[in-house]
Amino acid sequence: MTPREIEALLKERFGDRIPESRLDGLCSWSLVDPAAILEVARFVHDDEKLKMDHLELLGGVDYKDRIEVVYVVNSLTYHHRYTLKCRLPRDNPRIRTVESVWKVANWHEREAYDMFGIIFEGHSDLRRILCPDDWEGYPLRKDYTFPGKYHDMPV
Amino acid sequence: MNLDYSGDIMTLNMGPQHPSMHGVLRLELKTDGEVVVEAIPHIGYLHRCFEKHAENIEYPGVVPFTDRMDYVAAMNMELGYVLAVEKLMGIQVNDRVRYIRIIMAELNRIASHLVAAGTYGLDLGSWTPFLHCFRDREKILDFFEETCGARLLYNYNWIGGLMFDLPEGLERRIIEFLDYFEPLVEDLNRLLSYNYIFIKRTASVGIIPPEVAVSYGITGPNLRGSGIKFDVRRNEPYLGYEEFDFEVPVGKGEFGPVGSCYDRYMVRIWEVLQSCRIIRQAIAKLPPGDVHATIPKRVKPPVGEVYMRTECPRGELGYYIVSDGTSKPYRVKVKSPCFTVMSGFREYSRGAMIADIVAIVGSVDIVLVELDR
Amino acid sequence: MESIRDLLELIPYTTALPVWVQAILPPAVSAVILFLFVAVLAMFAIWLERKVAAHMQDRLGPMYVGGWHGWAQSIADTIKLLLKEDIVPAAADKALFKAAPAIVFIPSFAAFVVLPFGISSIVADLNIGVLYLFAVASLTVVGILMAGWASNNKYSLFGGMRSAAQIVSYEIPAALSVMPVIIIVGSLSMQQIVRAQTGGIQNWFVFRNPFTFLAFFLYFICSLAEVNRTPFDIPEAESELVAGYHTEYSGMRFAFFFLAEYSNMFLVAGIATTLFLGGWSQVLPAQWVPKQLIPGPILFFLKALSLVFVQIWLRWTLPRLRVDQLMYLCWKVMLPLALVLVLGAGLLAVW
Amino acid sequence: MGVLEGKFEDNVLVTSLDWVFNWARSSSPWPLSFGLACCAIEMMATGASRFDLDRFGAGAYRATPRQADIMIVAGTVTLKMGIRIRRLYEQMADPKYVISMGSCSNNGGPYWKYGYHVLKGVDEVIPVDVYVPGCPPRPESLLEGLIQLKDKIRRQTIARKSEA
Amino acid sequence: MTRYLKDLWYGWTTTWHSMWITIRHLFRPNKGYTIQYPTVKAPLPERARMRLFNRIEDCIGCGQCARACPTDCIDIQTEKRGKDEPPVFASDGTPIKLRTFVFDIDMTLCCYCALCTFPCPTHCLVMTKEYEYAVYDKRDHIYHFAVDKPRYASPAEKEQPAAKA
Repeated sequence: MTPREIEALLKERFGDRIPESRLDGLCSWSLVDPAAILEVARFVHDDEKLKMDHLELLGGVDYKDRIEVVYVVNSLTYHHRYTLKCRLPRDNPRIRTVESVWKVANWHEREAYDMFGIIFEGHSDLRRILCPDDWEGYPLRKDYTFPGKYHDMPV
Repeated sequence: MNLDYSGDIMTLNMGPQHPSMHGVLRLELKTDGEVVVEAIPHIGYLHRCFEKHAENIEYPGVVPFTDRMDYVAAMNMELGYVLAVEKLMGIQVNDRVRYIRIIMAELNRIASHLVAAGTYGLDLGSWTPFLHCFRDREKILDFFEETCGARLLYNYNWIGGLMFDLPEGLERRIIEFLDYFEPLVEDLNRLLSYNYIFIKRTASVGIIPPEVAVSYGITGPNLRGSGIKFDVRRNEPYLGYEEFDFEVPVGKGEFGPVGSCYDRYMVRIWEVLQSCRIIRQAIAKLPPGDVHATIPKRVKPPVGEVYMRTECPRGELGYYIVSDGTSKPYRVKVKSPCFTVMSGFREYSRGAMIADIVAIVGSVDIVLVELDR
Repeated sequence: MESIRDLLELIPYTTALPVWVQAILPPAVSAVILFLFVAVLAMFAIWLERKVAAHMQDRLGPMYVGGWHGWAQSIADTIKLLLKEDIVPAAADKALFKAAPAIVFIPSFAAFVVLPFGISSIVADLNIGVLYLFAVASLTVVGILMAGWASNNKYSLFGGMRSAAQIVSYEIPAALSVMPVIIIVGSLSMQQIVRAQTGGIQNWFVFRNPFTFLAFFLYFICSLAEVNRTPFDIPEAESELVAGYHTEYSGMRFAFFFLAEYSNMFLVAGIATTLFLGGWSQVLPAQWVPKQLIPGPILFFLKALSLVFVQIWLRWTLPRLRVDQLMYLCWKVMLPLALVLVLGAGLLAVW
Repeated sequence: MGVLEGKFEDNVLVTSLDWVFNWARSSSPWPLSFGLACCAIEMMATGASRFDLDRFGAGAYRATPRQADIMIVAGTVTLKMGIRIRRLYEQMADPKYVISMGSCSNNGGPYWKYGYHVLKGVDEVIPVDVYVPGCPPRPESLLEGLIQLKDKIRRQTIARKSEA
Repeated sequence: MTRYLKDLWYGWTTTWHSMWITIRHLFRPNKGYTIQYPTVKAPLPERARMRLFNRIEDCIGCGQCARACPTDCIDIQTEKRGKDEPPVFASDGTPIKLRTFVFDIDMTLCCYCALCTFPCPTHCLVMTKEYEYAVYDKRDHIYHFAVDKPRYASPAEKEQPAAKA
């Protein structure tokens, strides 16, 4: 399926919970209402015409006024790819986990939590993954300041 | 295997410094005697903040950092990034650049698979294949060194072109090397792959069923080892891979269920031979041209975002780049194949023995820096 | 020992020494000679292993230490290990930890006592030589288990347990595979066994009958397992258990383990030589060459070293087995085969 | 370094003992098989056929720190790993030496500026004897570093340092 | 039972196959696989990228290398040459208008990517083939290429003549 058809299918199914879409050759994406992400994820995973069983990438982007969570999904059956995005407030980013849809989301969400502080509600094991457990701050946020010392090792 | 244990569970920490953890992976093993009830991977011991660096460095300067992510297959790593930025900027490179990139990427794939096969032998206690693999890998590294001057981290693929053209007569020597190398794969097979102890150690161990592989987003040789025929080079061709005649090997399950360590290992060995085929075709078709023709003076992509995926030796490598119109990327997010593979480790290692854990970690062929970035 | 006693008598004034000194001197001297011999042999085996391994891997191996092809490499290694700090972990069981290397090394050293190097070069020709060998050699496992337990390290513990299981299991087929030879000779004395094989290659037990022929291979494989060599080196499997039972050992104590491993290698090769390859007896058939041209001890070393070489060759070729496969091999392949061999050899002897 | 250092007057015996000790130590530096990042591949290549670390007697990679003499810190040291490296170093038996291989472990390398999680030089946590340059160093560079380390070992003495 | 015997047979034969390969390697001469490094040195290819070197007499102090460097390992400080000073030219004729009094390269930070050598207008910054420079002190890896002294030792001194004038 082309991105246009996927977008049409999503629009038809979820209506105004897909507020914005951009279709170009580089990376076609649709904005998804954060509250509906689990539903949309399940839909794109299960739908016979989409069958996007492969979560390629899940990551955050800090846009200074908001944080976006990006889901790149891919179908191993039909070889099409699409991007879903959710916009979250910067001060308390919370979103439902999609761990139950794609198991790989477990670690991806932990990484997003580690780097951006996005809280994935319902996640089974939301801990830091790359940084040590006692690390402070969320390193990939744009306003992150480097800590001076960690366990008496200078940074 | 029966997983109802009544005995005491012992926690065994494997790593970060452990000879078979391919760097600094740490596995927390809950063992009942020799049987591992649960293996929990802990990562982050090599988190080098690639994504933070990429946000602070100009586009061409990111290339050396992408090299350092998967140092065994640096050509492939930088290729993905460079293609992503080119896609964002709308640069069309000429045919010579494309073909040289393919030659280099496939040579690097051979080198990387040789390291994978060699270290896998090492994990299973067989030293000699490792050194034989490294012996032939050196010859490939010689080609890289002649071409771009570095042995391991090349910075050869530039945005819009290449650092240098191929040196005089390298094509001929690559063909000579392939003539020498292809029979040696059979030697390696007889030394390691067809050895009965090796088969016993790997077949029917660490089975990743296809549905688990898909659910955990496993890609590359590990996915193909589970019997799913998916290769980005074939299914979403970039760089004109559709012009080449090659096969996508999948695990056949010769000595046990499909998706075992043996299948994953053998997929790599077969891929080496397919890479040889691609290189031969690319060298036969190599057109003349200027490799610097399309290098932009200033790399300043328009506002936008791009997702580009390529087939790296370890699996599918994706770059998600957000540009805000300045000369530095706003955000670079890497889809790392090793990360997804390890995320499912807990599932497919359950019930294995300690020796099998080593075999499984070796068979998924992870590179820790790419895992942690 | 007799020859040593004779030698000592050549030295003047030994008769003037007190009687108890006279009594203790020959065994002490032979012990010292044997110790030096074992140490030098082990060092040579280490050097040989490194060189052979290197050449199999298209490398060169030690090249510089001592000049010619790094012949002094093992000496340097040993001196360095002796000079290194000796760490006893705080959480270790100190007494056991310190005793373990000695308990590993002493049996392998003591077993050399009954190895017949030549017609008269044997320290003690016991009439139960083979039994003594198996009894003493199996003591090693106690030391390894002690080392594994006392280190208070999980890897060491795993190594010790694996080693215990492995050695105890492989003792049985190893001992059984010796039986065909003993049935034929009718004696447990090592010298008797060698004498039964004199007169050239056709008299060696390997080529005597099909049962002993197979028994040789069986014994060789089992002996590999007993000395923890690849493909049976799971107790110290480097890629799994870091260094197995000697993970926590450093310096001199580690050197003892190291020496014990290599002297054990030579020991089992020596046993196989004695039992199956005719010990010090000549290679060429007696009808052609009636007199033994090469001295017995040299022949013995050549034969034993060629078996050591095969051990090294195997080590640098094969991957390692898993624990359950190891046990499978022992109980389901080796043991039935050994029983069949004993039965066959017995029937053949009766018939 | 060892327990014997600084306990003896300088005389002929000590000098010849020095020679033996230093010869033994410099002739068999067993490295700890401890790879971190990119440089570990070059370290493996150094041990492989083309360059063959074993020629210097340094080919016996020991997996356990207790038996190793030199630690080749090959790759980027992160903060999470720095603590472990310090512990590994403490577990090694004296005399022990450290070769810092490559830019990353020398000084943080390319990751020194924005690497919030990278230790800027392994000498922050353990003492380093030789710094091998390169990113990653060629195997020859590592061999040259090893030769430099051997020179350093040969200059050691067990004699008491003169008071002046 | 047949499977058991087949397994045994397969295990036995493949072991011999593997052993045949290793023994062949043992008795094959080491034909050029190993380069005995300190006595024999393999020639480096023309494009080898090792230690950086700057011919300071050709350097015009433009700072393009420092801008291109992804790791900021090049530290350049320059000042305008005085009007009264005699003009200096690089070997390719480019006038040197700036006096470079600090040109430090910290090789412990360098990532050997060679991105700095391409923009250099006078091609004075090159990557040499020198790779043997292991040191005992890492400060020895900082290379100071500048030979000129700044006109004024300190900023305060620089202020002074301006105030006088």
